[in-house]
Amino acid sequence: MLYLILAIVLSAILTFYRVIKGPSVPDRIAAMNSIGVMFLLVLVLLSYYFERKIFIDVALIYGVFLFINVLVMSKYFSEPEKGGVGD
Amino acid sequence: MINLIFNLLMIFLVITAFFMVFTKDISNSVIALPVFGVILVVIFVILQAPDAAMAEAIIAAGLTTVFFVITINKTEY
Amino acid sequence: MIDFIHSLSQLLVYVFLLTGIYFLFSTALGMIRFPDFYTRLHAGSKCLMAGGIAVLMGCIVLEGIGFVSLKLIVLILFLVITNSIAIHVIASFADNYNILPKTIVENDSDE
Amino acid sequence: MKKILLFLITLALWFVFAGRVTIEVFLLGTIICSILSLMFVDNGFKLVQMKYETKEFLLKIYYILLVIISFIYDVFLSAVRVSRHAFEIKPSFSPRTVRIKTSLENTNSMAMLINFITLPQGTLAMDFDNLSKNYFIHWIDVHSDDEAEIKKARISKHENLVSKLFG
Repeated sequence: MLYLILAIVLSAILTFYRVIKGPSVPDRIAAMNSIGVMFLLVLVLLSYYFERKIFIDVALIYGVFLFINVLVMSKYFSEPEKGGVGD
Repeated sequence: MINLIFNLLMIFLVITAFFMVFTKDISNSVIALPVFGVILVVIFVILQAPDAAMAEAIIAAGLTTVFFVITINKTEY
Repeated sequence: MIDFIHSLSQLLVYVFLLTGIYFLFSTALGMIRFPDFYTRLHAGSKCLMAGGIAVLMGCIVLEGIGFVSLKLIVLILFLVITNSIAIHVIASFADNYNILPKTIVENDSDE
Repeated sequence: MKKILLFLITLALWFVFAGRVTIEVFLLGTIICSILSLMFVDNGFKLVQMKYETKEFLLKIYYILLVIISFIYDVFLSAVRVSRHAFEIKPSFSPRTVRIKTSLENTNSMAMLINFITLPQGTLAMDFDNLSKNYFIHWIDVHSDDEAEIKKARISKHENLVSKLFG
């Protein structure tokens, strides 16, 4: 089980290269979404390693807030010339 | 084996924090904030503290990022 | 007979988890190597969702029948509905942000 | 009828999230779920447009299971095709953007079709024009015009399935 967690963490570190060197803002948002889902799977697998079933609730709560993050980021990061979109 | 994963996550946390401080544009710094939050959640889970992990998932990945994004949109940067 | 079923389910768990690891690693490799934004988004949506569904189904087979597997089924349904909406919102935002595809071939055939 | 159905659904979700069945969980869940079902009985069913009989309702559940199973199968089939490009020495693509006109009337089914296009079969819905009902779709792996016609027929097959579900 631990080798699987190690492989997922290594792939998340490789994906973080796209956050550092992304040419534009939507590249970075897509890479952030991928890293979030990968660590959500790590939380589910850690629940089976420690044999405590309460850790799945942490994964559920994190999934809700990752969705809210992506929606708010792609709504409010507009072009700099357009100015504020408003609320 | 669990110590190796723990040390790897610690190094990843330091890399994320340095990227957030030393980047040029301010929106890149805000995008890297949820990644910082989720690594901290996994570290809390490995240290056997699920209630602190839930609070961290709500605060760092949910509330703070939304406040920063709306504040950047309202002001001229 | 009961030993055979147990070993078969154990084999199924290994197949699901290794498939999930293959798709997640190809996601990370495709994020780095692909040349364009929209092709990068293909790698970030489809391989990621296939890897996630495979890992969670492996956990369901490992668990058996109980409340925890019901919670994981709810997590699969939530992830499928949520992530497709998120990818479509990112693509629409990039279209407003004036990012053009690299080789654009307009094929206007409306019927 | 609607109140009892909504109450049972929320109570089942409450038991799944609680994780165990005892008498305290049942009493607290009854109070909370009755308040929720009284609050959302008007707004919740306006989204789904619930106007069917019970026999048609069981048929709808069968169609929903069919849609989910074909969805998951299509995601795996497409992910193999994309991940084969990631391990090549020099990745080569031939993407193109295509405009497709839809014939669906209902708003919910159009939003459902967008989510259904985005994940499987190598497509990615970029934008949606609300007046003329056109989708802008970004495709990967299309080499000639004949192949484009075959894939366009596959989209219309999914469109029939969605229109059968929502009417």
